[in-house]
Amino acid sequence: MEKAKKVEIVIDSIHLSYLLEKLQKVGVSGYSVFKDVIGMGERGMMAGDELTDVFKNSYIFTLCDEETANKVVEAIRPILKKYGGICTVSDVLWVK
Amino acid sequence: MEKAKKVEIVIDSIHLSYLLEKLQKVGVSGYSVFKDVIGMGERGMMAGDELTDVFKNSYIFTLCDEETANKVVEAIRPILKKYGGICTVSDVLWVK
Amino acid sequence: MEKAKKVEIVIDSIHLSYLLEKLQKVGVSGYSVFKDVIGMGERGMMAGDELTDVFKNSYIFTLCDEETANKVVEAIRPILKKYGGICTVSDVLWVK
Amino acid sequence: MSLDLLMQNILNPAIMMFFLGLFAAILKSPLDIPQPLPKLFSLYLLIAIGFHGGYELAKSGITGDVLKVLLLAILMAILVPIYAFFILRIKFDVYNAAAIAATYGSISAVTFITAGNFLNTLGVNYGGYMVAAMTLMESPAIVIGLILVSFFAVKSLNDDLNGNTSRLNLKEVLNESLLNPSVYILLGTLIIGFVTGEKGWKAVEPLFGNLFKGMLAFFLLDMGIVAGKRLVEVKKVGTFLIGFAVLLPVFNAFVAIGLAKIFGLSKGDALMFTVLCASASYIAVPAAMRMSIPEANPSLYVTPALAITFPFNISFGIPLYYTIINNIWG
Amino acid sequence: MSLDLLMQNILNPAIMMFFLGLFAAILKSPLDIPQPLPKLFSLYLLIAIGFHGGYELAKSGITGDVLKVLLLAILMAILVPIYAFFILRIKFDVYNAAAIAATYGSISAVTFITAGNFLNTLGVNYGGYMVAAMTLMESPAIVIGLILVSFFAVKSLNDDLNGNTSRLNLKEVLNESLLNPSVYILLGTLIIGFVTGEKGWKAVEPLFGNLFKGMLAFFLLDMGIVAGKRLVEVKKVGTFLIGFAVLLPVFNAFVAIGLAKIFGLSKGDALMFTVLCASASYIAVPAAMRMSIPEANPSLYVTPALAITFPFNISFGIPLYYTIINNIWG
Amino acid sequence: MSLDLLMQNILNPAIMMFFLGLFAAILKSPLDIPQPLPKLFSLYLLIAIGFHGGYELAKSGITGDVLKVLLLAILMAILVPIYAFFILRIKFDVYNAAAIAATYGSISAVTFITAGNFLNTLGVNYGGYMVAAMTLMESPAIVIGLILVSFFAVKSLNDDLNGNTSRLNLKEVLNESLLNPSVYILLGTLIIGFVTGEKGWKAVEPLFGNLFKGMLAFFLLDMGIVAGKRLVEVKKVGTFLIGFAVLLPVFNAFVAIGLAKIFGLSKGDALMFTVLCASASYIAVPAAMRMSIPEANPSLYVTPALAITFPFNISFGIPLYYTIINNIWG
Ligand SMILES: Nc1ncnc2c1ncn2[C@@H]1O[C@H](COP(=O)(O)O)[C@@H](O)[C@H]1O
Ligand SMILES: Nc1ncnc2c1ncn2[C@@H]1O[C@H](COP(=O)(O)O)[C@@H](O)[C@H]1O
Ligand SMILES: Nc1ncnc2c1ncn2[C@@H]1O[C@H](COP(=O)(O)O)[C@@H](O)[C@H]1O
Ligand code: NA
Ligand code: NA
Ligand code: NA
Repeated sequence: MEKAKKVEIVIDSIHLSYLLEKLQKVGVSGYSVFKDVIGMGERGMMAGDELTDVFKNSYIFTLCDEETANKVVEAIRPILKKYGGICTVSDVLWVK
Repeated sequence: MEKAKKVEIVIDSIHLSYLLEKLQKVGVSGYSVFKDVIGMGERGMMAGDELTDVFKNSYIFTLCDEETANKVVEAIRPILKKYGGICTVSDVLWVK
Repeated sequence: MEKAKKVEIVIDSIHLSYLLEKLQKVGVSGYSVFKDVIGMGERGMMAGDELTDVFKNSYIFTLCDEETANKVVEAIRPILKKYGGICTVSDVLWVK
Repeated sequence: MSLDLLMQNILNPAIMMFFLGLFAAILKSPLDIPQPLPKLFSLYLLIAIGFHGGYELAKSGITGDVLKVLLLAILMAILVPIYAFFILRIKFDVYNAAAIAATYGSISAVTFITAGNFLNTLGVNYGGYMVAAMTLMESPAIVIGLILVSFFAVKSLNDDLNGNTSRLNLKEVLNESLLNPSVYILLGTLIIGFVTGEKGWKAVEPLFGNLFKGMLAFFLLDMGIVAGKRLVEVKKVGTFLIGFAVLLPVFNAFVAIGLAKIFGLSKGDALMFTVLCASASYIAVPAAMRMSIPEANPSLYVTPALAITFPFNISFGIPLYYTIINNIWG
Repeated sequence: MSLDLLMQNILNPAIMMFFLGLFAAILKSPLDIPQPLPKLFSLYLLIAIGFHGGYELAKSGITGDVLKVLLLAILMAILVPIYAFFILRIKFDVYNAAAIAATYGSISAVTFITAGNFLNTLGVNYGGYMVAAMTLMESPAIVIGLILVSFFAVKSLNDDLNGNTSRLNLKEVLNESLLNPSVYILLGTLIIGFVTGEKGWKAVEPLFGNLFKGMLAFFLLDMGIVAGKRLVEVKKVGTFLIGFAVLLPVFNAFVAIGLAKIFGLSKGDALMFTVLCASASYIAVPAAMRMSIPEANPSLYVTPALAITFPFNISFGIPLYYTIINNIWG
Repeated sequence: MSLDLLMQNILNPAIMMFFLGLFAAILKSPLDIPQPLPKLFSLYLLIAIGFHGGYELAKSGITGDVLKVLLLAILMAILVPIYAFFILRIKFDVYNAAAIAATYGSISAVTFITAGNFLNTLGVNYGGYMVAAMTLMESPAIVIGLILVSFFAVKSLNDDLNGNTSRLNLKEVLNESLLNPSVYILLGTLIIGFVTGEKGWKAVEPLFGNLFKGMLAFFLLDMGIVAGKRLVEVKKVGTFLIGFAVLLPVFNAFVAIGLAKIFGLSKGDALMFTVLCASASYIAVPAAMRMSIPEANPSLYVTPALAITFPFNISFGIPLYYTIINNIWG
């Protein structure tokens, strides 16, 4: 088991593909995506409006080393600022 | 990045709205909800029965400071006791 | 609140039931499953092909004590080697 | 019961699709019909039956006979859960007994629909108001179940998390009775069908009329899968409950047939009324019980209703009840 | 507007299903129609309307009259968002004004379909090319919205994350205009219906023709639920926007009726054209706005379009516009 | 092949819908048809084809001719994956060769259905037992694939996680062959259609008969999107496999036509049999391979079957095979 960082992100589904592009540019080795996450935050309810596809979030996490994690965070910060959403970093042991 | 607590909960979907009300009363700044989680625990399989909507879980997480986290835990404990489900608290760095 | 380990796994949906059997054999007290997770890793995109059910992941987590966590990891390692997927272990406080 | 009638019932595409699904689950075929497709089918069936019932009601009008049937329906919806509760108390605690009683006091729309299909094949009619009767029979059992718990459960455990000392606040009861999705859809489309009449029905008939039997067959495939999954675990509920799941419906049916005869219902109406009394809820009531009586074990009220009573009714029950009715009515 | 016409419109299964859904949401019934069922219905309706329009177009041919209607459509699709923007600037900042203006400059396919259903009941025809007009009217407003922001928003804020200084790169605009799912499906099935003609239509008619009214009713039940959920929050958008959501459509309708008269459209075409101008988009445009004008608050552009303008149009608007047209055309 | 026949095939709503979907994916339109809608369509088509086949079989009876066709079907289902394997070994390792061979040894129900649609337009009949033949041809290739791996793969790698030294335990094989959802549904509804006969079919015809062509068109839109997404990545599989994905089907078709002629099949049956041999599985077999031969790369067996062979067959293959058959049969 190796020490690694887990970066977790919740963002509007509509910006998902843009975010994933960024992740790949930064050089993560992989990511996992959970679509259809609903939630509440600064910008109000994201209740998964059944019609417009507009009020829905996606949850993404990526495992990486600390250096990449920092790059991910730097790449994501302006996106969160512009579009909203959240991001956390935590410690995990990665089974290899 | 700020130190924060991540409180995670798995509960019967049928009690979700009740739980979210509680979270808001306690004063969390937001939460994220994953519907349609299946699982196994003390009360047996929750296999997401395709018909009755009864055997299905939801997963919720909320980011908050330690104080709020404790309040959340206190608010949730009786619900878990009565209805089943699980709750954990862990440390994360919140990208702000 | 008790110290506990959270073991998280992402694996091809097609191997889910096999994995859950293993978890139960090892003696976990429960688990939670999120179906329909998409992602990218060593073996390329798992974009949730709408037709073949082949390119889709599931995400599973289980809470347990350290000893069981180690057993889980040992049980899972060969599966990951053979079929791909990822696994992490982290620390949480389990609200009891 | 004539073997003919039984065969005719079973050699029906819809019933056979049910067994196809049932065997798939028992044989552990990976076949499944994921959500929300079952929801699509059940919504479709509810809308279709409600709309058509409303249209029929518009044609027949609301007569004294209709009101009689509706009162009978309410009577049985109150009576059944009460006597079921006391039978169940032999083996179960108050919570489980109340939850199972509520399940059997309510009705199964798909059983009703299957019976309608059966009559249809025989060329026997039933009144559109039977849909109204069904709607009225869905919810009372939930309320009765909660009343039974309030009466018989030890007080201290009874305290709600909200601090309510009673489970019976009016808002909840109204919610469960009128706003529960299947009651709401049935009632709503019944009214729409009634108000828009011939013209309305003609507009939606290609979808909600012509496709009905096919959709029922499609949905029963799914019901079969779900029932089969539960059937595999049926032993866990114990012999008492397995027996109960067959005998109570038959007993309810006898009571219903008796009442139907006394109050002069037509053959078709009698069968539909009987089937309503004999069937048990596996959607609306379980959801309500899970919420309001969390102390009860959901396997005990879902499994028998879904894996025993439902298959029993649609395969043997309906032709059996009809044979009896046919013999008595002559 | 004759009360008769209003009643005839409202006592229509589809409209009544909408209100059934609306009340369910207002009364907080747990009734819902989960994704992707609404997507199934809306895809169905788009394919059906596109295919049928193409088939009708194949029968009528592409004449000068057709081109006239299409040009009128484009004209209004450009004009409406521009004047809407300046009205909205009274109360809102550039971003919100542009996003709301784009919403109202585009169209609602379901309103169009409901109007077609209304004409159908009256026995009045409209041309298959009206579907082409609808398709042409979906996207221009998105582009206009982006242009308005580029013109009027303070430069510094305007910088895109990609480093683009303008929001108007050609690729994006083309993407939004032609590849947005509803435009793409409408255009595609219009062509398929046109090319495969009588034979093609006959093959798919049992699904895409006969079931149409029933499916519309089913879908409107869902639209009602979603609209009802938003209606509950409608106060948050403020009186100005609530008024705007009724008055702008009526104003657009007047302009459209005037143009329709001047350019000699038939009664049926005039109503459909009017309804296109009077309706607002709640699917395609909000998605585009959320992406390209993230500074705007989505509640401000989705809620009025969905919870006010849409219900207003399908219940009062359509018979109102038709009454006026009927009086003028004679 | 007459251009007429080709055009008639392509100017069919279903085929055009496929290309509409294909272009949407290639042009990167956000259009998609999310799960479980594709599952609804494919279940519908399987039930419809199975039920109708059973009904036709009940009319024709099970004759010696029928048994002949079924034996031929099994023969080809065993033969094709074997010779395909040895061809594929030129370029691929044992695992990938076996997995791709299994894919091409099995069949594509939608290709079969599209061919039926094609014959239908021409007014040519085929026997209901062809559905039985299709059912029999789905699974053998899976078993053959596993046998090939057991024979040719290096032993050490061959050890299963379960400690099984062979991949061929009887339970797994039975599971994959009979309980795999599409085989199970086809076989089950074939039997139901056979047993319930005329009466059964009449009950479900409005859904499973009349809507068939429309549903096929709807589903092919989705197939087009999925195929288009894979087509974008087709280069990655290499020229050899791209060639293989066109040439093997054509070769299989020649063999099939030869056998059909020798054994005296009718024109319609011959085309259906040919199409079964020429088509490749992209649902059942990939799922089985992913599970039992994890060493193989799924892109290599899914992409060619879905993005090349399927579009080739439904656009060019079917009219080509028919032209040949028509010339030979005269
Ligand atoms: N404190 C929080 N805890 C968990 N999830 C959150 C929190 N704040 C925001 N979110 C999630 O992030 C989404 C966007 O947040 P926001 O941009 O703040 O509206 C919300 O819809 C939630 O799903
Ligand atoms: N040890 C565990 N690890 C992960 N999830 C669990 C665990 N125990 C329970 N759960 C989840 O919580 C739900 C309710 O648990 P319970 O109330 O114990 O039946 C289960 O269906 C699981 O989804
Ligand atoms: N670095 C990573 N971070 C998050 N998820 C990952 C990562 N690597 C792989 N995964 C997930 O695990 C699945 C299988 O990974 P692999 O076997 O490496 O292709 C992927 O489809 C992802 O969902
Ligand atoms: Na009952
Ligand atoms: Na407009
Ligand atoms: Na083949």
